[in-house]
Amino acid sequence: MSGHTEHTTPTGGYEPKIMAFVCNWCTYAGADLAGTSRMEYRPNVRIIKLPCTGRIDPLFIIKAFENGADGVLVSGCHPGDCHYTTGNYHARRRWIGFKNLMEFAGIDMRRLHFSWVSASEAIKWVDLINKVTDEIKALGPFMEYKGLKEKSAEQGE
Amino acid sequence: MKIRLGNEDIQSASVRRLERITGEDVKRCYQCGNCSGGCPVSYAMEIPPTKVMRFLQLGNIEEVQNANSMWLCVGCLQCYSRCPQGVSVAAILEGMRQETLRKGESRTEVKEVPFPFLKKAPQQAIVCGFRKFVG
Amino acid sequence: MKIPYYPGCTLNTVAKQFDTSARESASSVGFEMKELAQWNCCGATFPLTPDNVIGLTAPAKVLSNASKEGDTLTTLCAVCYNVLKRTNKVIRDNREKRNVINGFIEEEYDGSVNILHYLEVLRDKVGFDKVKASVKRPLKGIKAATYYGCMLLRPFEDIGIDKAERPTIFEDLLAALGAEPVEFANKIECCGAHLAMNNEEVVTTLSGKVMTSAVGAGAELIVTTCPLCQFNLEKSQPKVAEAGSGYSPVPVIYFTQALGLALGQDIATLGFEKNSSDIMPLLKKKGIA
Amino acid sequence: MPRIGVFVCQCGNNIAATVDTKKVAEEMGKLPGVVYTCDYKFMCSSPGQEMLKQAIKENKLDGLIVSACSPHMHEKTFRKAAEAAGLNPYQCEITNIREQCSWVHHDKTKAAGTVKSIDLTRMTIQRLKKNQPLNKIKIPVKKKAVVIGGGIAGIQAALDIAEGGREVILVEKEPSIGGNMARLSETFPTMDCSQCILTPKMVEAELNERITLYTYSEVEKVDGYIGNFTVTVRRKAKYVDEERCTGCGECIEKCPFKVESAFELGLSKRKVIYTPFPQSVPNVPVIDAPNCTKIQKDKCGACAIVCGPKCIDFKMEDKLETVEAGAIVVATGYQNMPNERFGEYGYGRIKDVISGMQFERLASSSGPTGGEIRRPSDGKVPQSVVFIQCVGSRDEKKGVSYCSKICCMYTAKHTKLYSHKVHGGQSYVFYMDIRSGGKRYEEFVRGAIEHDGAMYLRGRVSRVYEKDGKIMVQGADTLSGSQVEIEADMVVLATAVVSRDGADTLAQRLGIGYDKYKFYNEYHPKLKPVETVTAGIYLAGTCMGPMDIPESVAQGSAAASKVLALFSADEMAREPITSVVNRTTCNACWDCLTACPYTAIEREAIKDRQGNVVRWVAKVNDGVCQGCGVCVAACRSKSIDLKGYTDEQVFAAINAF
Ligand SMILES: Cc1cc2nc3c(=O)[nH]c(=O)nc-3n(C[C@H](O)[C@H](O)[C@H](O)COP(=O)(O)OP(=O)(O)OC[C@H]3O[C@@H](n4cnc5c(N)ncnc54)[C@H](O)[C@@H]3O)c2cc1C
Ligand SMILES: Cc1cc2nc3c(=O)[nH]c(=O)nc-3n(C[C@H](O)[C@H](O)[C@H](O)COP(=O)(O)OP(=O)(O)OC[C@H]3O[C@@H](n4cnc5c(N)ncnc54)[C@H](O)[C@@H]3O)c2cc1C
Ligand code: SF4
Ligand code: SF4
Ligand code: SF4
Ligand code: SF4
Ligand code: SF4
Ligand code: SF4
Ligand code: SF4
Ligand code: SF4
Repeated sequence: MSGHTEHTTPTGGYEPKIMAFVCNWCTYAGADLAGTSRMEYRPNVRIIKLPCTGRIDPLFIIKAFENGADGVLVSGCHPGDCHYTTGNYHARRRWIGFKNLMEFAGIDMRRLHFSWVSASEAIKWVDLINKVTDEIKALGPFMEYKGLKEKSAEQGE
Repeated sequence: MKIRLGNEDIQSASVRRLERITGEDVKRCYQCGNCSGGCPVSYAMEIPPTKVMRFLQLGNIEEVQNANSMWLCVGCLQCYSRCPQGVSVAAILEGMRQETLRKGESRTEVKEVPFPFLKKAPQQAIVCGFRKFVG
Repeated sequence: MKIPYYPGCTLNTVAKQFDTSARESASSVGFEMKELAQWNCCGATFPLTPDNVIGLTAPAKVLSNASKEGDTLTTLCAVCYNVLKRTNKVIRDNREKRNVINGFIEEEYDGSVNILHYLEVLRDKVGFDKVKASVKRPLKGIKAATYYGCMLLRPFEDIGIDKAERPTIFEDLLAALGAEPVEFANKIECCGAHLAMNNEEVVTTLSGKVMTSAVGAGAELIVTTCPLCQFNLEKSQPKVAEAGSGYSPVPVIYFTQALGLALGQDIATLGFEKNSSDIMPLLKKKGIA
Repeated sequence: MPRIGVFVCQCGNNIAATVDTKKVAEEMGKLPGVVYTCDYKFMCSSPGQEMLKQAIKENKLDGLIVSACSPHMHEKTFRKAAEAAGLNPYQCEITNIREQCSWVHHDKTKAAGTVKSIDLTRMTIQRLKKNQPLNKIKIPVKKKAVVIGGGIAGIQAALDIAEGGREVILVEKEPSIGGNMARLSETFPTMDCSQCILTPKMVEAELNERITLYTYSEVEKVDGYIGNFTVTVRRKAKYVDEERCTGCGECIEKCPFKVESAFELGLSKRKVIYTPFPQSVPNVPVIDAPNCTKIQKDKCGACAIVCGPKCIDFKMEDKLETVEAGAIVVATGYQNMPNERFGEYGYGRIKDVISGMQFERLASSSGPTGGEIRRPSDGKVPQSVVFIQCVGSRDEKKGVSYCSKICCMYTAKHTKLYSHKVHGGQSYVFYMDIRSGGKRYEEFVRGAIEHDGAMYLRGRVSRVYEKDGKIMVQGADTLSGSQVEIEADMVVLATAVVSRDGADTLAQRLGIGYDKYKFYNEYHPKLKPVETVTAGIYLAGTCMGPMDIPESVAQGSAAASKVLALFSADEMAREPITSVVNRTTCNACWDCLTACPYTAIEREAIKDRQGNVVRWVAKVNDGVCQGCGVCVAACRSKSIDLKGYTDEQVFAAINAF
């Protein structure tokens, strides 16, 4: 789909783009609370809401990088707090095998962040986004997948 | 007795050292008193087992070192076998004894042991006793 | 059936009667105790602090020697049993320590030997039924206190010879021999152990409690499994009696002496004269000797 | 080509201050498929909603985006409006440009907020294009409840559900309902007699026309899901016809054989044909078959001879009955830890070392001593009683690590009962901490100490042994730092409250969770204390963990209110966010089945025309699926997808990033 906003701010500096996969019950609500509390954080993150981190398919993350993300954040309920009792536990278990896949796919694990943010942890959310943004910014743009999407488009995927 | 407590007491390096030597965690003791209740020599100890654990929790290792408790412990493991928290006061006391012996101090001089005893006693008592009292 | 046997230093000397009566009895119930060709003192103390690996080398040496003679090892002294069994467990379960220990003793021992106390051999290999069937001189009418002491039982997780707080193995044996085991309060309490060396007061108190509770429960005889228990009880007995609590001494013997007696061995060979308490009046009274 | 409308809300100045809503609308208008855009001051206001409906109709929209506040605020509002305008409500999606943009990016130039709003709205639009119309799942609800366990918690739940006008089957495995409370003498903190407050409730349950008692029965199997359970109950043979029995008790009178009474915890005997206790409900005896000589050896038959109505039938057999029910309340209670584990306390060996529950029986006026405190060995009135608390509780090594919560209180109660009944007697209590956090509880304990003279010693007991006919208790008083020895006539152990034997089996049948101690797990320990992860199954009382009567009763009522809420409509509507299996590609690896936290996935056989099973596939039970999507991520062949969050939808959003 159409071009996403550029990797540069109006003033010209590099601004990373970060995709966040969050669960509906904890982290999404925590981010909402940051809003209702009028906290401020870096504008680099775009949230995709899922029912549970257990829904996250590793391919989502790879696709996010393919689509120009410089970093990806996954955040859900704290262990033991999952709305679906064990969904986040499943997610975490899956990450173990998943890490290898990411490295195999050439993704620097430093670009991938996992966290737990509960519905009341607005401050944690704000700090997290600021921290992740700064870290990804320091890493610079993610170039490995540059052009990959266009290429696959050419091949008529 | 009055105790002045500071962070350095609670985080006492010597207690941490003792924990390393003995593999015990003094925080585990919840002061139930079972060990003191069951220890056969607790009656003669200046500081009974439960209090030993408490002093260590407070970081006051000297208090215990100066008492007779570690020299009286017979190693019967009654404390350990009934401690609901699985703490071995016996190991703690042995650790403290070792520390002291390694510094070359002891409560029993070999010459103090009555000679007739050495002649008649089972070897195991002598071996064990020397290990415990002399190092 | 030949079972490798570790006597330990005490049974080689002051507790010789413990050793000889056991060997004799073994042959009467159908097994042979094969003394290890090479052995050393086990150290008589299991180091309670895990950093003391050196303390494990002596028993490890014994174990490694034993492994060359078979897959089981039996022993009589409760202390040896305790030290060997626990050391063996460390070597078996803790790879790191195993390597250190093997380095010291210059052997490659992996903890595979099965340590059995003589009581366990009787219970699990021979069977108390068979023991019972072999009895020629039942200890009929003798109320016997079975004094376990500490080392035969604790720590339960490592030793596991029987239930920690309510063991019965010893009573079961005495019952098989025709005696009447008495239940007494201090049967698993300490006798004072190595404090014999420098604290007579404590030893007299603790041993005194063991004996008064046994005799108070009706015991006419106290049976032990450990030379140190035997020593402490016998040594304390006169003092306890002197203290004027109305306690009157009873014979204290090793369980193997009781066993040999019941299996019909010549009384003269059981080494009762080496005990400092005298069992003969009791045996006469009961019509056994 | 889809026809999508985009409505950007200004939220007064809440959004408009830092997001250029007009620009967002304009930009979105450029995207293919977007046929209508606007920005408006208050989308959720009545005029706003009217405008939205109007626009749907006028522009023949088949999908719409409202870029406004968090979907947690107004998703329902706008979906309803869309539905009113004739659209499938799930064709309406929200973009959160307030909580995620305007309120958190304070840049007055509107740069960052606007860019982010555009990105987010674009992602939502692309996602919307992949949306499928969904319909709420309607589940018919059978308005009958099964309550398992007839202790006080179960009785209370049954009574409240019946009170609410619904039918209840109360399944109790013993011959009488009443549970543990029936054993108690008097109850803290008010000291009313347990029988006096319990018996009326038991009778009420029996007489209530909406409650059917299935005593001497156990749940064998549970199928179905919320609103539609099929519960199979084994009704064990009582050998007595319940309908005809008048409860005259002649049979019991005549039975020549006695065995130990389980109800009395071995303190007395009962006949082979028996009711557990005199106030049993129903008052119908049962024959304890393994001990009956007639049933075992065809001798005796005395009871049948004396029975007037001839209701004894030695040939009776267990029956399996199925009950259709919409909801299940589990209230199977607790038991006390068997103390044989504590050899050092002499339990089982020293006769006068008893458990707290046995003490209840001694103190109960309907108990084996008629309420007089007499020790079991010789019937003497004990002049000194030592109570030992925390036996098995707070003991990681030999028991359980948790606190049993009620024993501090009942021990204080025991000392009171003892001091009232035995004048001049002295009670001693060994405790580690006194836990009396309840209304009037601390005062109750202080009363035991100050009024009734109980001697509290802070410490654990190391061992209990016999000496010269006395029971010696050897422990410590940690407050004075000394070893303590007490000569007692009787010792009472406050033994741990543990889960029932077989609690795990029942949980597996029900598909509910339990912890490592086999206590059942509530859905959420604070906010859903009587729900389980399995919709339609609720919990009450001590099957969840130690608690006292007031709490058990409160939970019984809470569970009943959940059941009544469920039964308040004929159908329950559920969000259609559930998983579906693609039966052609599913290769029956069952990864989804093991991953699903709700056991919502079943094995389904695909059969050919002759009825032979050709292959197996996974099948999602819509009634049970909660829509977490764990199965979707687990399926390696991509054969299962979550409606509302399909792979296609998520990928579309990612691709629009
Ligand atoms: C010694 C002692 C004294 C106490 N004193 C007090 C007091 O003074 N005040 C106070 O508030 N609390 C007291 N309590 C606590 C009180 O007993 C409990 O809070 C209360 O009885 C719990 O009720 P319940 O219904 O949860 O469980 P229970 O009473 O255990 O009832 C559970 C019922 O379910 C049945 N059941 C079990 N499994 C199944 C199955 N699979 N199928 C069918 N039926 C089954 C059982 O037979 C039983 O009838 C005391 C507890 C003890 C141990
Ligand atoms: C420091 C502290 C920490 C705590 N931490 C925890 C914890 O970690 N976990 C936990 O489980 N519990 C905790 N609690 C306990 C918890 O706060 C309470 O259990 C819970 O909040 C009680 O909720 P409530 O609805 O009963 O009462 P409240 O929260 O007091 O609510 C009562 C409401 O009624 C309103 N109201 C009062 N009078 C009137 C009136 N006349 N008309 C109309 N409205 C009225 C009040 O304004 C209030 O909104 C804590 C308590 C404290 C003090
Ligand atoms: S028994 Fe264990 S927990 Fe209790 S006081 Fe002694 S060491 Fe502490
Ligand atoms: S091992 Fe020592 S401290 Fe422990 S009970 Fe025995 S004598 Fe007391
Ligand atoms: S829809 Fe939401 S954003 Fe718009 S006016 Fe209402 S509350 Fe504000
Ligand atoms: S005699 Fe018959 S009617 Fe009377 S209680 Fe017994 S079974 Fe019932
Ligand atoms: S038939 Fe059975 S239940 Fe009836 S009286 Fe005889 S033994 Fe009792
Ligand atoms: S309620 Fe009291 S007696 Fe019971 S376990 Fe807790 S602290 Fe111990
Ligand atoms: S979405 Fe969740 S609840 Fe539904 S079937 Fe899949 S794993 Fe089970
Ligand atoms: S994981 Fe996928 S392939 Fe395997 S059974 Fe479930 S739906 Fe079928």
